[in-house]
Amino acid sequence: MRGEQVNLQNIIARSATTVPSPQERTGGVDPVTKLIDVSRCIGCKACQVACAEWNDLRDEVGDNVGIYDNPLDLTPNTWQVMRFNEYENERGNLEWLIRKDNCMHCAEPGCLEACPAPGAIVQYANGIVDFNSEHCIGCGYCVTGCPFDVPRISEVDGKSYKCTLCSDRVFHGLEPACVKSCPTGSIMFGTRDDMLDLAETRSDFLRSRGYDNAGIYNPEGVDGTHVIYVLQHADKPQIYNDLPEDPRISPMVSAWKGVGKPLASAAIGLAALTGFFHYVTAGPKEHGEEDEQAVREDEEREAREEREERP
Amino acid sequence: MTLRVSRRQFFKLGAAGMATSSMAMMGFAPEPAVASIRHFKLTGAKITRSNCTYCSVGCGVLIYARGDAAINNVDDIYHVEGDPDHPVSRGSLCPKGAGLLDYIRSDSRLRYPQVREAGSNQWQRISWDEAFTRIARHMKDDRDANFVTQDDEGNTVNHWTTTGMLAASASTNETAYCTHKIARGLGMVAFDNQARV
Amino acid sequence: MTNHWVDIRNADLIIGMGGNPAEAHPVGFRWVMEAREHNDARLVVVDPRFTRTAAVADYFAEIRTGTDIAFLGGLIHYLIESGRFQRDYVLAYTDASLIVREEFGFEDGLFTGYDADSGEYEMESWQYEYDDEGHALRDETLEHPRCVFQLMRQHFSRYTLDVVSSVCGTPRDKIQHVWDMAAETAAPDKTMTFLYALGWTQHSIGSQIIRTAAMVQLLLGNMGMRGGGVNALRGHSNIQGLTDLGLLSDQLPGYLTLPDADEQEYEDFILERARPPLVPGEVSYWRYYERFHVSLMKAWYGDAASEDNDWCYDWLPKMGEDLYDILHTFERMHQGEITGYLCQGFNPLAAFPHKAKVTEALSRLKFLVVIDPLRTETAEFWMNHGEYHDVDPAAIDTEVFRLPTTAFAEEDGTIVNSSRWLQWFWQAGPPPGEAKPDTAILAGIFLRLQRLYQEEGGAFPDPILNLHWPYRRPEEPTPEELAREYNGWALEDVFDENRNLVVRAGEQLEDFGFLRADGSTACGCWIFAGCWTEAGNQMIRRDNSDPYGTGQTLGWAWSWPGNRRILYNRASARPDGTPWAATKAVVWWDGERWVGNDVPDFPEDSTPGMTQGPFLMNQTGRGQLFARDRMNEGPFPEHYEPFETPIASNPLHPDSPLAKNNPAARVFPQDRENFGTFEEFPHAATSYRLTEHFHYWTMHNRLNAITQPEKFVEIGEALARELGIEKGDRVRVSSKRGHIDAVAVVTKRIRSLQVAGHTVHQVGIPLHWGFLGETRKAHLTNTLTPSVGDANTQTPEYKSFLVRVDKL
Amino acid sequence: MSLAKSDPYLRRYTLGERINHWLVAISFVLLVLSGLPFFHPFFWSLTGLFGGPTMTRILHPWIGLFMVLMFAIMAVRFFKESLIRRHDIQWLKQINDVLLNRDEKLPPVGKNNAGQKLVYWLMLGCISLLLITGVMIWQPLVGEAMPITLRRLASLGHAYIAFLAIVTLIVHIYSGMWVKGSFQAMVRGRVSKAWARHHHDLWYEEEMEKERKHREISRRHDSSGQEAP
Repeated sequence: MRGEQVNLQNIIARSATTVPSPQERTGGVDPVTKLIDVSRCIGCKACQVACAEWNDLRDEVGDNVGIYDNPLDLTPNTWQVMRFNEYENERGNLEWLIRKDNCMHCAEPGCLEACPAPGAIVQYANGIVDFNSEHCIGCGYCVTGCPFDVPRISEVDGKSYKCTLCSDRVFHGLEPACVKSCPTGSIMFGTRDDMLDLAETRSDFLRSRGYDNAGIYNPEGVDGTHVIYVLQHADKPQIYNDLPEDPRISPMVSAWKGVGKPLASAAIGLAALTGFFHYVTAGPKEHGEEDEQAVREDEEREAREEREERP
Repeated sequence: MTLRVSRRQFFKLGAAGMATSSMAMMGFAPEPAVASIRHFKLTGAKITRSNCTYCSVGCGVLIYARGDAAINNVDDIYHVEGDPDHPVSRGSLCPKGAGLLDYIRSDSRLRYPQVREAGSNQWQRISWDEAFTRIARHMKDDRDANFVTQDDEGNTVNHWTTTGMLAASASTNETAYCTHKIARGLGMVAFDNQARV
Repeated sequence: MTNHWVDIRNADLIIGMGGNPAEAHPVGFRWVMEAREHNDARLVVVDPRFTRTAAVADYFAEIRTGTDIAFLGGLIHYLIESGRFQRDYVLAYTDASLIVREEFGFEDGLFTGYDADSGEYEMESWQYEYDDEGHALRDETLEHPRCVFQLMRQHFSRYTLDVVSSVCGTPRDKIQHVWDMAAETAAPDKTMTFLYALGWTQHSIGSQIIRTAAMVQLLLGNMGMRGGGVNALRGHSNIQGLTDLGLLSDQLPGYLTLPDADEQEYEDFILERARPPLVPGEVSYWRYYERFHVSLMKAWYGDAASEDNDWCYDWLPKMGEDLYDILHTFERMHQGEITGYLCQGFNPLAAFPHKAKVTEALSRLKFLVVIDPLRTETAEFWMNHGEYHDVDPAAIDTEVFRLPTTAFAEEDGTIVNSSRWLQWFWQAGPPPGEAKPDTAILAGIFLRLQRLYQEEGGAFPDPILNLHWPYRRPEEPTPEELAREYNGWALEDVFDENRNLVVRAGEQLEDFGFLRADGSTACGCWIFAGCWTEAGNQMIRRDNSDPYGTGQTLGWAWSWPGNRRILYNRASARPDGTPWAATKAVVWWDGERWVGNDVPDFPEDSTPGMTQGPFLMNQTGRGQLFARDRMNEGPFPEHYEPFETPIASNPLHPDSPLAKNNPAARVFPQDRENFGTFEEFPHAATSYRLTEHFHYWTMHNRLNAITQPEKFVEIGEALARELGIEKGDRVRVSSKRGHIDAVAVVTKRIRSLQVAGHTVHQVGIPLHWGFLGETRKAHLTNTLTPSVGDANTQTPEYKSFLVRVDKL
Repeated sequence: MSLAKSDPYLRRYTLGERINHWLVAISFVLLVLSGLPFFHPFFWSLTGLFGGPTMTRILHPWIGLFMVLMFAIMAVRFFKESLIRRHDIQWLKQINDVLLNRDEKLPPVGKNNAGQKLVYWLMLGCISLLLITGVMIWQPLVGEAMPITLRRLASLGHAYIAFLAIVTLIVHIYSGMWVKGSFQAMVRGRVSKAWARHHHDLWYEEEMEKERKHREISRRHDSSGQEAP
């Protein structure tokens, strides 16, 4: 079972919460995965259109800059783009590598890690990482947290947007819009196990067709992703328009979001406390009677000198 | 996942307590982190089976409309997606098919008959009746003037060559058949469709 | 398609040539992917560009646009010389063994009977040699020097690897590789399919390219087989239906034809078409032509059509010309000989070649009626759109009517897809504003005309006054009424030859077998008979089960003819009725009758013993390797250069100027003046579709506009270097007929070719974008294309012409 | 015969200096309150003080800019007296005596002691860094334009520098409460001479010297106008 009535029971992770989410009752929800077989993609952009249609997104009509890519990049209104690359392989043969670029729905989501707003980013038991615009404050931390440069902040409402893996469809047992539309079966959807098996089969097929380095892209650095690729050249993901070779949450983000902060927070409290106990033990710092005396003497001396100077 | 689990355990120790107490201290309740699932937009839609009329694959599509075709309601088409039952398309669509909604609702759709008078620089709205009447008059005048019953060799030809027609290859068979019947009935021969190009 | 979309998955080899299925038919292309994954099939692409199809292909070979006959002719040569063809199949199911008249010959690139003045052939000699009964002589050994096989062998002997390579510009090794892959499917258990589209049709030699492919398939025994066939991927959703319903200048529904002016006698007219078998015992199904014709006339003119008036024979317009095709019509329009024009869902200003000529032509009309759901460039041809369409409205006196019609979502009806499936769809919502269905618009115009003729009389009013119009609401015939009418029904009780009552008067017909020539049946389109029977509408059927796992789904919609899914499927079995291969079996003889996973595409009572050929529409019952008089430029295909060619002469006939271009092509003088030369316009251009757009419709859709917003042209890196063009630069592409400006997409996917010793650069020009809609405004691509057509169909040569690219 | 009784107080801060300081102080506190929620969820509810999370995100940078401006002015005012001197080092070495109030053992101190000077320099450093890192992650004005690695670095830096600044602040406030009279000093601007002599004797001496000179001048003035009897 992939879809399950959404309730707080199957949100397994929330942004900016210090306590674990309820998950004893997430049983019965299998993790889902979207498989993108790049070797089958013809770059028709059906997925792009289906995504915009389903999610009621209408981006600006742009320009052509001398390539097939359009829109050129992800935007708050474009949650996925096709990236085209003309690649000449070792044998000197031309390959037109076309990669569907969208949120990878990491098992270890950097966006969720970085997000300071409680519940603005959630991860469901089925693995979908979803943005809750209602709670989003538009700080842009998710952008710094994402190893794939996916979230985009809207200039209109200042909130962050990205692919939801059609959580609304998936929770009703349907596949995401992009998956359904795909004419060539390049995009497939199912439970994580089924998709990993299928990815294996597809990779074997590619190897049988002379792509010796064909394989699956399911990066460990983010504990695997719920969107995986089958690549003809799994040994060099970067040729697919800079698919990161070993994506992981930037150490800077982990250091910033990691154990340091609770410690620092404690330290702040501690500092105040120290002050208090220092006061209790050492007591206040005051000037004493001797200072008053000294001052009086000074002034009398002054006065005396004054008188002596008089004839 | 291990990474986060361990971190969460760390938090459990001091953090939770501190957090709640600090909140209590401030006198604010924490925001509930509820799910962000969008309302399922197909709920309660009227679904109609149809075919995409772009290319010749003839993919099955499901057209979703708001409204139940009740007499006082004007149904509003708001979503189109592939028909999984269709043996060829099995639910998938190409970028054109996936964008059918914007064709149905395009700002360029024509809404009423118009005429552009000779030499004019603008469209002018007219009624269907005026359109039909004027067009019929034009056609009859030309047909009466130029219809050929016999060619130069004296052959009976009964054809009309001075008014022509292009038929639409996205129209239905029924439209096409009706069109053909009328065109030949009028004796038209300069008659073609996209199959020619 | 002789086969159908899902059947592609049964192929072992798919050749994408003269088409770009991934781009133009992505969803149908799914079955190519399935064939690769589940049938271990290979996909080969032969195209001027490395296309989206090539992106997922197993093998790609570049080719110069318009040279496919050379490539495939070479393949025929290779198959014959290497003996890698399916001999049994060729012997039994083609005319290879038939003997051709002695007078027939081929010299200097011309077949016998050419008249240089008229530019036409006298086809007397293009015939078999017949005995006294009019049956063709045969030589089953295929050794007779004048048997079709030997003549074909001789004809293509010139198409050697070197010649082909120098004509096509394709490297020798790549050609050989593709030929070898194709040759492997000569095995009875292997099939190859050709997926082609307008990349083959839109040439001055288009029909012959397709014929060459058909010949290859006959030699390899791939016709009538699962995963075989010659599959035309039709361009529009119902272009198949409109062709079936004969909406072409010389046609009537069901591939019946209009009489020519000199066919004054009805009997001659029928005799010419109801052709007898040329081989003893063959079916030659056209022999029943009169049944189809009479039934059509009864459907159109009802009681007015009777035996006494030859079924209203004279009410049919007769052809004064070979064709009143669109090039011919716009030539006359340009000469001011046309008064009025109706464009129903058709945008000629954008879609026809030589836009400047089209604009002038439309300006000379008295009235233009545009029936369309959308704004079109044609409807606004009189409006000034700045640099993209610079005209002076005041100087244009054409009265233009623009009538809003419904789109598919707002009407019921059927369309015929490329698989010949008639699929019924339903109205989902109301049309915008006052838009009406086309049927209501046409009825509205027709009924007023009818009234005018009743009131005023006028030229030959009979067919108008008597047009059979039995519709419940005359002003808007319903799809149901029209569908029942083209299916056909019995006007009187129909009996079989043994006087058994087979259909009662008033009943819908089960299939075209019940049609009669005595006026007892009416049928608007004989090949559609069976789509709406007494059992009801067969086109709404939605049983998608596939019991045989062959992808036939006989219960889904309804396929013409007679719900057959694979045409000529008799050829899937040996003459003795056993399948060539179990894995490719479609129908077979089980001892008493024909069984299988498809409806047998030939008479049920045709036992194997009768050895009737599978190609039952042909007089020979066989596949025609020799076209006889059916093709205007010759019974065998020959390579001729495009009318705008980047090289000086036809490499096959350097010394024969008449054979440089298609000798039988019709070229109007003014159009000839508008041809450019390669000295002035050195780059070979080809125009095509992109998957993100559909012609000039989707530029009105925001969703599609976003995905491909602006006009571009594709230029190879070599040419770009030569001209100092970087990707993203704006360039001007000019032909003899005008220019367009666009963004340059500089790509590795177009390589310069070595053709007959010259370097030829090809330029790719997508046809989308105009000066209306949501996308960036642009010049229309057909500003550039030449006004010349195929010698048989007059389909314009959009795919091969000359341009010059300049950096802006 | 009359004796000129002198003023028991010394002026420590001018009105301008005091307003300046308190503006910095207040905005600093606001920054801490609006910043902490983004530092760690413990403090999330503080966003309630600023009209909700998004508003807090919007306000924080603007308050920051204001604070930086105020601080800049103050930094210029206090620059000279915050330069570290030799005796400051000695003072720091004896920090234990400071903390345990063994003031008699401490070396003489000028207008500011080493602790105060340290606060000055720490804050100067932190605030400039906070400004730079803060601007780099400022949504929506700047953030998007920054290279992602810089933004990551900046977010990290901003958080921990803020932490340092906050601790410094706590120390600063505590010492204000701990050293009796110094709070008054920043509120009213004056301190008793005794306070001054105890905590900042060098400065006290300077001030007394000034007074003496003062009286000299005024006395000369009187005598010049006198006749012998």
